[in-house]
Amino acid sequence: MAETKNLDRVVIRFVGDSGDGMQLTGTEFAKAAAEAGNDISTFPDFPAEIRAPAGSLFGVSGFQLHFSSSDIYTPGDAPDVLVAMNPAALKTNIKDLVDAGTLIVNTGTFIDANLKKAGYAQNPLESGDLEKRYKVHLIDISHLTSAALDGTSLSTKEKGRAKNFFALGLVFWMYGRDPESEIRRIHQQFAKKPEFGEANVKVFKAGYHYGETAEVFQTVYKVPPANFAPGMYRNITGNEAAALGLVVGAHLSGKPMFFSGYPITPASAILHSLARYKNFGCMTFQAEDEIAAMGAAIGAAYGGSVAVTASSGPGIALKGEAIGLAVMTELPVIIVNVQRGGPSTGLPTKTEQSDLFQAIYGRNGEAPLPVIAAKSPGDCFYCAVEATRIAIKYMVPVILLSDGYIANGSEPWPLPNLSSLPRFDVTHRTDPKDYFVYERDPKTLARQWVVPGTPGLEHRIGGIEKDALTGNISYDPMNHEKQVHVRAEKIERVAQDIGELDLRGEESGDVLVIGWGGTFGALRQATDGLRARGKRVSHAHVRWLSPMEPGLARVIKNFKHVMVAELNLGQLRAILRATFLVDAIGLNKVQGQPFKVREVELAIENLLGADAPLPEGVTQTRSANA
Amino acid sequence: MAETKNLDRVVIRFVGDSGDGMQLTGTEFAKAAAEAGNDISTFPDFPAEIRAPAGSLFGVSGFQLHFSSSDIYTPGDAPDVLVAMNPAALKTNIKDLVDAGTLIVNTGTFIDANLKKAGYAQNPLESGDLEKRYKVHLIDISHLTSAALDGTSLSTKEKGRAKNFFALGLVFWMYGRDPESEIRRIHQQFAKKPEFGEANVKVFKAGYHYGETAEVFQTVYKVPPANFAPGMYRNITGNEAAALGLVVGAHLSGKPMFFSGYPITPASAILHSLARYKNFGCMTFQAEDEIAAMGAAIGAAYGGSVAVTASSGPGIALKGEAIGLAVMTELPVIIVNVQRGGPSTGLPTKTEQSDLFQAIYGRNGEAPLPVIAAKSPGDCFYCAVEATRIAIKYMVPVILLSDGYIANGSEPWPLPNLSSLPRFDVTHRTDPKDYFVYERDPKTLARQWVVPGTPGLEHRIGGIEKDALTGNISYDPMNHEKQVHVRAEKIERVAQDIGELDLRGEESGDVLVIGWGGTFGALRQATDGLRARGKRVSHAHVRWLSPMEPGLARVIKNFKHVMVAELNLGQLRAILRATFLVDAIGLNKVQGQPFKVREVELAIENLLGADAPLPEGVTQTRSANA
Amino acid sequence: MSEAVKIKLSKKDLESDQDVRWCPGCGDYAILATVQRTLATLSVRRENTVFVSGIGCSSRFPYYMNTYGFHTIHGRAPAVASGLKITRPDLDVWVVTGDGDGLSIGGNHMLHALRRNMDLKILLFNNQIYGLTKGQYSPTSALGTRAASTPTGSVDHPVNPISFALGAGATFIARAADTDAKLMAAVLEQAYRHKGAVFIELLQNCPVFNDGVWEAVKDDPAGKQIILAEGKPLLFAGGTKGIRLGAGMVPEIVEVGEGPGKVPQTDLLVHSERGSRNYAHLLAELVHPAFPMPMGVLYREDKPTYDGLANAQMAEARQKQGPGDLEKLMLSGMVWEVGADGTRH
Amino acid sequence: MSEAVKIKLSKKDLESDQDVRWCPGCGDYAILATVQRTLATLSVRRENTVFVSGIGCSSRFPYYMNTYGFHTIHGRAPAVASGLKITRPDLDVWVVTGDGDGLSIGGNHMLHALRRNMDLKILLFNNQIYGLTKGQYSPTSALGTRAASTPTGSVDHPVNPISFALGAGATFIARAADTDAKLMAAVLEQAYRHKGAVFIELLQNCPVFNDGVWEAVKDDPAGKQIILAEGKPLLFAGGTKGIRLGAGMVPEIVEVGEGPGKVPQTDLLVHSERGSRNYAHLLAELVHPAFPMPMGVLYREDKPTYDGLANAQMAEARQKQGPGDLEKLMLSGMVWEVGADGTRH
Ligand SMILES: Cc1ncc(C[n+]2csc(CCOP(=O)(O)OP(=O)(O)O)c2C)c(N)n1
Ligand SMILES: Cc1ncc(C[n+]2csc(CCOP(=O)(O)OP(=O)(O)O)c2C)c(N)n1
Ligand code: SF4
Ligand code: SF4
Ligand SMILES: [Mg+2]
Ligand SMILES: [Mg+2]
Repeated sequence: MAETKNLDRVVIRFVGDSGDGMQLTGTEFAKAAAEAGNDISTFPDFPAEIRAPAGSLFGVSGFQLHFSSSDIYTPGDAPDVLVAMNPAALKTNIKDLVDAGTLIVNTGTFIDANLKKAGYAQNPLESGDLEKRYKVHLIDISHLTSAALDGTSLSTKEKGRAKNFFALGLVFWMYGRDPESEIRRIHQQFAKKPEFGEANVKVFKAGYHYGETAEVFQTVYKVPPANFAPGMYRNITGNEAAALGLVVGAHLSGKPMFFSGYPITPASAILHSLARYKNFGCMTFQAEDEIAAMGAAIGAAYGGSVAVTASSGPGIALKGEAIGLAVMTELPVIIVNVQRGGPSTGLPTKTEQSDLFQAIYGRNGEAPLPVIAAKSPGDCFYCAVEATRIAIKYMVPVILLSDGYIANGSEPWPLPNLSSLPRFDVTHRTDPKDYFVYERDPKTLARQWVVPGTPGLEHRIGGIEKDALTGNISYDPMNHEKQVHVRAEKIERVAQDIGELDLRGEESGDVLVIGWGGTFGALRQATDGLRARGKRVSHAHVRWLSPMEPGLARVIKNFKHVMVAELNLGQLRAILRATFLVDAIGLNKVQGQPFKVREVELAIENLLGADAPLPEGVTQTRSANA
Repeated sequence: MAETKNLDRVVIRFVGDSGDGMQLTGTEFAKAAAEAGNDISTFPDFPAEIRAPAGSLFGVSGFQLHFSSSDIYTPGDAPDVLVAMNPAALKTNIKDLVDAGTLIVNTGTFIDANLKKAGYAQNPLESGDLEKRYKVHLIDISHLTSAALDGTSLSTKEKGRAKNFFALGLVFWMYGRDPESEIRRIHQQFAKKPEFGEANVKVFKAGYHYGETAEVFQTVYKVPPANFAPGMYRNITGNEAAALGLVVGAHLSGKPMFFSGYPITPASAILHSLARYKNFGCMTFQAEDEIAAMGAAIGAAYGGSVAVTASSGPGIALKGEAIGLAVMTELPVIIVNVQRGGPSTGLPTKTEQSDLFQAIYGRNGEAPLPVIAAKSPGDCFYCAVEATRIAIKYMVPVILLSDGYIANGSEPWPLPNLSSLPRFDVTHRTDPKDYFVYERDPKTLARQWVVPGTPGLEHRIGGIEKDALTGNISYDPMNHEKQVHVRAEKIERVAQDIGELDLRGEESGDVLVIGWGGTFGALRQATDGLRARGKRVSHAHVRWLSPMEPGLARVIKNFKHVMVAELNLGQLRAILRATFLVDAIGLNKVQGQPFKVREVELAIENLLGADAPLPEGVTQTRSANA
Repeated sequence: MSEAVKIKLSKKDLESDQDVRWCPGCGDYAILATVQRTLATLSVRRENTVFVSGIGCSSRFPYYMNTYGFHTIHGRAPAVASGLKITRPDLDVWVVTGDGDGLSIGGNHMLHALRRNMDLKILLFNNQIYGLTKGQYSPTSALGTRAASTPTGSVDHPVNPISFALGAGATFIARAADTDAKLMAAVLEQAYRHKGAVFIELLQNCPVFNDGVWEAVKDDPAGKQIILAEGKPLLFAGGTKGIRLGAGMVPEIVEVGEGPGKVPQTDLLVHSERGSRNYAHLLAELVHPAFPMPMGVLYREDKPTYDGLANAQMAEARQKQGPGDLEKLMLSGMVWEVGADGTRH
Repeated sequence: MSEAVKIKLSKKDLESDQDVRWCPGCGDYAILATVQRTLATLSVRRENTVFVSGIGCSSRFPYYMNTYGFHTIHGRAPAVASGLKITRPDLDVWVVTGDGDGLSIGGNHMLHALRRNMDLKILLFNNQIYGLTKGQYSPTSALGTRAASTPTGSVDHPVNPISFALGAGATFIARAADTDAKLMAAVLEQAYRHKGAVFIELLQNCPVFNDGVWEAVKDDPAGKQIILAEGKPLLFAGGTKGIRLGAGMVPEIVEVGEGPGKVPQTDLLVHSERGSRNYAHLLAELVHPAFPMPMGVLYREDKPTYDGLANAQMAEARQKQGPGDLEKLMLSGMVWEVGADGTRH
């Protein structure tokens, strides 16, 4: 019998060919971990190709899972366990495995053709080098899988497809997960093709039993449940959460929702989700392009719907002109940007935070608008609700920034109590008396949302500068000056609705780390860790980028060092320097990958006096001119 | 006989209905002034409508001319002389006339219908109020014109159209201009319709003689010639100069030029000019929209042409995504933005400087590119040449910012000696040996410009991230990091090619005024004036906005106050604050109108301790947070 | 078209308080007057009528209508109007556009609105020029047009708006001249009653930049126009000439009547608004100067609209699945509960 | 087409060194192979051949051709290609696009490139789906398509690419299936020799997201395809069926032969590539499943190209005005000289 050992946390990465089903394996194992009460965080990393040729380096698909008995924020810097299904997967991932980590390899795929495709001159499994650094388990999963399916009616190809379930069964055993619930899930998932369900269960069991019997694994690891606050939880990705948040936002405002979008990675999933919510009053429209999507959203907003569009960087670039129209006509539209690597087509399936400038500045003229950024998968929900509320309350387009990392990544998410969320019901004006199209609410500076169909309130709006009261076309110089300032002031007033700054740690100290968006997990974990080690390090995570969160003004000058950590070349940093005249330095990484906790720690330690080299590529940017 | 009085400078404004030919009158009088050796500066100000209904307030068209015997930089803050051809023109312009200024009114149009359209309840000419403030000359120009044409075969309508020549004749007399050369010009202009030429000359003479005989004008003013450096001069608008600069730029590089554009005010004139330069090797292409125009320019650049596109704010917004492609593929394209009032459609015929953020930041991802701004009509020429040179030398798209004010305004421009302009001939690589698509010049970091048609160098480029050497698609994290930094560094290296900072005044002092683009004239004149009065005020005018001119670093911290004057809400100011961490304050005006010299003076005087209120609308922006 | 309690309206009721800002003599005035008069006659509900436009002289139209109006950005009116119509099928949504706005920068949105059979009434003011930007040639300008951007003549083959609309899938296609108030009114009325994508080409004169471009057609209605009438042969020139389908499906102009060289009226093509698409294509290809131009309703077809189908799907979803239960939606996917004691359920 | 000194090329010479990254079984492989083979047969000059594409699975095409290649951005390939062709008429410029890239986001550039008769060879890979973004319906997807963004079925009426191209003004229009190497090669060869805007619809299978969408047509070439041949009647089903022009210009499927209910072959429509536009429209409207699909060259026409005319204008200007004299150009407009003494001349 294998002994059982308790672990606080494990990072496991499944890697294989895109056709190998690694995303499914990862997701299933994540479910099991969540079911077992662990805190989890996942990071799927697919190739750009739909289905790259089998065995190629660029066709490797990965799924990393971090599960833990304590709070975690990220999918982990480096895997403790790597499951590699073919040579290409081994080649591209082995460098990440921690020293003395566990390596499980499907030897059945290490044939000449695959080795060549992976660029291995020699079979790396034969050199003995791997054993020097890692705990290596060489298993012919391919063979064991087809052996398990001997006698079934499946074709050889179909048999081959089941091998990920062998790997899944094996790790289930390794981490003492309950196989029964997984077997139920497999049957459920393949309810329409029961013969595949049967086969996959067979292979899953074979993997599980292999672990039990093969005696190669001396230890079963246990990661005890984490301490979750009581309540309902759901494992959720950022895109799912955003879709839910939009539905709920529309619901809270008492309005129907209209979503128009044009497919683009990694934003399409929001459209896909919402298209299934028709009975919730969500109308979805796949437009001919992003400009049309934005145009249609404006039309729907004008008609009185909660109007939403979502895209990624290149699509948002196309929407710029039309977003300006929404700014000018002061109509509420929510624009979601699930950021990816840029510029241009860039790295479509990778994450980045380089569209902040575009969000804040990417239009002609003085065209300010509120910009909010979600910090985690679950936070996409709250940001979507908040963006909706602000758009309606202030009659402005709002940009919600997400990114590929949190959009596709998942986390256990405590479900909000819907009834506790404040409603923000809309009433459209119907009284024709003394109606002025651009008359403003004295507090929010919002104009009134009058919709077509209202008798006696017929009026005209458009993109030419408008009279500050009547809304008629006006070329008057002073009117323009006034309107430009009012539109800017309106955005500043959104600050009235911004909650407390998300600050962790003291209000003064040695280092203030400032971040925004999907880097939250890595920054919080790194700073928490350092603080636990007695360092005077705080972390402020900015939610509203425009207007800038007022809370920052209070603290930003109380630290010896201010470091702005972003997955770009320093966009928030530039804005903070301009706003507060603090000599903020940058921590920047532009690799299509999230920060690792260790990278952030090292950078902070450097500020605290250590002189450790940062990992390759990551840069700590100091100002030359200041 | 009237006495003759010498004046140093005069600002005259002609205003009338769009149909009244005020642009022609102004232009002709400007020519006469230039011919007489004055320095001149003009400011045409048209209505947005093509031909607004006669007599309407929004149909008023104006042309302001500043002519002088000394150096001038602007068309003048306020007219000394106002020629108003109808009630609407009087109504909208009288407030600008200086106290005790000369007002010439065509009384013939002050009939009830017109008074009503202008919103006059009473005929303002009858109240006697005008005479209290101004030297008023009431002349029934309409009647005198048709009287002059009595007996000709012209219709009443045709006769009416000639009345601007009466006004022109009158001011010719007032300022002692030579009528003969004007008469020649009229004949020339109407060579194809000699009967109109005759008629206009008749009316012109009638106006001239009216001045001579009517004895209402006691004084003939003389503005002696200015002191011009020897050489050839040409009166030129910014758009004409830009077109010329592009032709010359292409010539200096030894390449054919391709211009693709989509019409938009106020940029269309560049397309119109270039369309006439076919024999200079300029191919022009009116594309279906701005995206196609940018796309076609990229295609032409790829094929080896000097590729140019021009537009204004909304069109540039549309080009954003495609500009990103040029950044990624590192192809030389010159993108001209003749800025107008924004946001959205905004104020299409008015000037503004609010597209700076869009130029620098308005694309997805990290997509830096060089941005240069022209400071005057003539400077558009040099900026166009320089933009071409930099685009080719560094293999980058370059944005050239102009604005409606300098694009339509004109100035006497010392013609450059073409042979003295340095050539920057292009040689396209043809050697297939060891060619790597993204191999870079060590100094400029430019990749080589290899064009299709070159045997053995066949290669593929595109918008996905490319391998730093081969240019093949690369999803490698470190390669992306490297390429993002290289593209940024390449733009920084453009600084190697930036000349001296345009600094007037000492390198330290009380106030440093920083400006960019078309505000040059007002800023220089205001600061020169203050310095002449002993103030420690300097003026730095930034030409390259990206990369930021290196010269600024040396001086920006040497002044008590730094004031960034812009026709926007503080875009350059934000960039300078972020770059240099100086508490620059802003002088901002967003009225579709250029700065007045007096506005700038007042703002500076305030910084020097005066406490004068600024004119309405203009704001001096101080930092709340810093 | 909304079910209206018929109220008597006059043209004045459709006029907004804004000064009309077109050039004197612009064809847009006549179109505006006819639209105002026709909508008054039809007793539309002003509050349920929306005019959406792009940018151009023609696109200033909404400002002058005392209805709801949206002057959007260049070329995007069909997109904005689509979003409005899908979410507000109760409204009558008109789109006003120009040959530049609708066929140059906005060609794609036009194509897709027509293809989807979006219930929009699209009026394209074709003056074969860019008016607002001061006279550049447009996609409908004839080859060789000398204009601001083409001093030596354009080298673009023009697009035929009717062919384009037909190829795109419009379900109601018509043509009228700006000054032919009677025909335009008749066409507008039928368009108003049509459910689906309406495309009307209005031949509009721009006296400033392209004066008289339609003069030959407009000044000689008998000789240069075929006034289409359901079931009637394609006749013109006072009935002395007609259009026949020649060999190879090529339309021919023939002299109609008895005697040598003349053909009987029965040989002519007979107009049918709901005729085949091939017949409609033939009509579309009849263009001046080679042919007289067919005026009136060229083609119509009843076909489900995008907005109709989309809203039907919404209703069906609600009916089948019941009104959305948010609590349940939140609880879908992988859900678990942690009890007060921190244990999972 | 460039005047080439004929060099012997093999398919391999047209293959780049890049790994082909389409899904196993994708129809794009077959198209790539046929294009490579055909260009080799035609002995094109690789250095004078450029493939320009947008974004999509299909748009990865240029990477695999050992010619010049430009993978641009979504929908904009015709614009980039136009700029290239206008300035470099010596090059053969091919455009590769998909049904999404070319007809959704890029519909407008497609329209205008065709309208202008730009000398581009445009290959549209029609798989009726967005492949690269993982399976959303496209503008060519049938009404009711259930896909990622339309779980209850699409409500868009699809666009007919051939009708669209014809309406836009393409001067060479053809269709072939991905796997019919012989027909595709024949079509490509003629396209290569055509001067003007070529539009070829390639019926392409996406085994991952829309498997078998063309199967019915491709698997039954006899029954579901009309292989067009110049001067030959529109026959299919082994010559037993044909297409006749029915009343009201409606095409009809008829049984061919002698005897009751059958019609003689002479009654059928006869194919002519250079037939009338109306005939071409009729061909375009023959779509599966109501009709067999015409395959091969549907339409062609000789018409001056944009790039040809534009370059002719340049040459003419140079000839008439002489090569531009920059000094003179600088001195045009209002010019004067100030002498050394500061006086004007
Ligand atoms: C994005 C953008 N590009 C260009 C313009 C400039 N523009 C305004 S209207 C117009 C064309 C107008 O032509 P048309 O649609 O035919 O209308 P018309 O004025 O002739 O009625 C253009 C190019 C603009 N406003 N916005
Ligand atoms: C501006 C922009 N919008 C959206 C996308 C995402 N996108 C890439 S390809 C594509 C559609 C591909 O469909 P199609 O052209 O039919 O090509 P296929 O993959 O089917 O060959 C989309 C929507 C993008 N890359 N850029
Ligand atoms: S420019 Fe032409 S289209 Fe525009 S308003 Fe004037 S006449 Fe009408
Ligand atoms: S997704 Fe479809 S079209 Fe794209 S490569 Fe795969 S099979 Fe081909
Ligand atoms: Mg027009
Ligand atoms: Mg496709």
